[in-house]
Amino acid sequence: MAMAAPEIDIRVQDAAFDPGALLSQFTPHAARAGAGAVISFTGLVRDLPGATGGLSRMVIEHYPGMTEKALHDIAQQASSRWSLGPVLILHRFGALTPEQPIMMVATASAHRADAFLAADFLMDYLKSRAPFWKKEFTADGAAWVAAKDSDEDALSRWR
Amino acid sequence: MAMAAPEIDIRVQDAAFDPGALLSQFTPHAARAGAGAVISFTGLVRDLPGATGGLSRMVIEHYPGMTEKALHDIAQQASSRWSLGPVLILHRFGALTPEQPIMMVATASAHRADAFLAADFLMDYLKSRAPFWKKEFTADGAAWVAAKDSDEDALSRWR
Amino acid sequence: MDVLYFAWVRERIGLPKERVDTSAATVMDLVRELSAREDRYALAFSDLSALRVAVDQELSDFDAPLGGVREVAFFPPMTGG
Amino acid sequence: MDVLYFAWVRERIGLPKERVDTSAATVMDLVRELSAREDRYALAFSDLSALRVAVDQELSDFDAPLGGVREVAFFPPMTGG
Repeated sequence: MAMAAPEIDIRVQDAAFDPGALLSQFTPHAARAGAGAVISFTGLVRDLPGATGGLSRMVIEHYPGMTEKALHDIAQQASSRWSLGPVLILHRFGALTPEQPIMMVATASAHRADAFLAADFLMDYLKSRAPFWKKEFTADGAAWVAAKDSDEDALSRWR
Repeated sequence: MAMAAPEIDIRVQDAAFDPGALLSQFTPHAARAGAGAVISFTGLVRDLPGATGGLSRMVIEHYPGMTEKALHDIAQQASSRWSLGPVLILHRFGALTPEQPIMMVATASAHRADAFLAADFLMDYLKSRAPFWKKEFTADGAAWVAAKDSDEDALSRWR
Repeated sequence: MDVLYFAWVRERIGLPKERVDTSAATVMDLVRELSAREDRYALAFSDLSALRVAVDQELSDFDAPLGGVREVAFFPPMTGG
Repeated sequence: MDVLYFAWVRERIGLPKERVDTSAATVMDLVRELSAREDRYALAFSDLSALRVAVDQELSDFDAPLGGVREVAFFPPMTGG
């Protein structure tokens, strides 16, 4: 099917958000573009049960200017690889507490495979190519989250 | 991580629904169970641009009693294959119009791969194993949607 | 036992459900018995590869035994999702 | 040019951004120049395999040329998502 030109919605914000409220806006929009399938992925702050008193907060640093460009570029790449409707990427920065949503991607396509693959691709690229850094605070101190080799390796799936 | 025992929420209804409202309820629930990743898949009624006047409506028939059992069984299978938090499956029956949500699945897990695979698995099994039948109405007449061989073939991925 | 029909099987046979008194040993025997009744049954069951069967609300096969079974349903391949 | 530091690179060097007047031809030349200044720079740049660099807000390499460049940023591998 011919879907409408993909519309890319990139949001980088410190405010908390409700993934459901975004999905409520995204879905009719995707439907009007001819989508038969909508995927959302939401990342949540997980507690650290091993740390004394657990995770007190997470602080996310980012690179204003580059962040928006990198996310837009990743979304554009997804739209050129698959036949997509609208694409949404939202990522928070600043202070977060356990169980809060960190980020969300939403994709839409005529048939489900495209939206699934695109959401998976967006997550893989976002993890290793968008300039965000997480720092975890516990009663024991603070530590920057280390990148995993597996995150970089995941990109080879898409080459 | 040890996630709480998965909780399976199966809904078969003729009422319209807002996928975002369900995601708003599901996400905090998944977060409390220790999830770091939440996936939602929503299926939408697509118009039939080839038909005179397009699709006027879709009617979904189902097999009350068996439907709920089949969906519960599919969700249980997913929960036993992957480490999941709560699982939601909602499927409508009755009359629907283009662009309306038909069904939704939501999955949650500590890390994203489990929730992604489980959502994909649920969709494949739901398509070929849950007793729903779609009939499309246009100005040209009405026709039952034919199952695709590819839907049955898709199940072989999971064996 | 109760015999249920869905989608175009229901439309061809002309009813959603009926009570059938039968001593059929298997689903296949029941199909032969129903097909012998009237053309609309024979037509609905003419291509079994286009049909699926559930026995007591579980997907099953045409050679499944019917001893103790309360409900059999015939329908085309499913198209949900 | 503006040189920016993020995450633990920012913490080690002790500032998020500075203006650097340099004739460095490549990112690597700039790294050597900064490392020669003070220990905190040398420490931050001691293991380049643990660092990433962006040139004018695009991910780049340590051998990238700096002609006409307005902004260079150093940071650890990213951990978003």
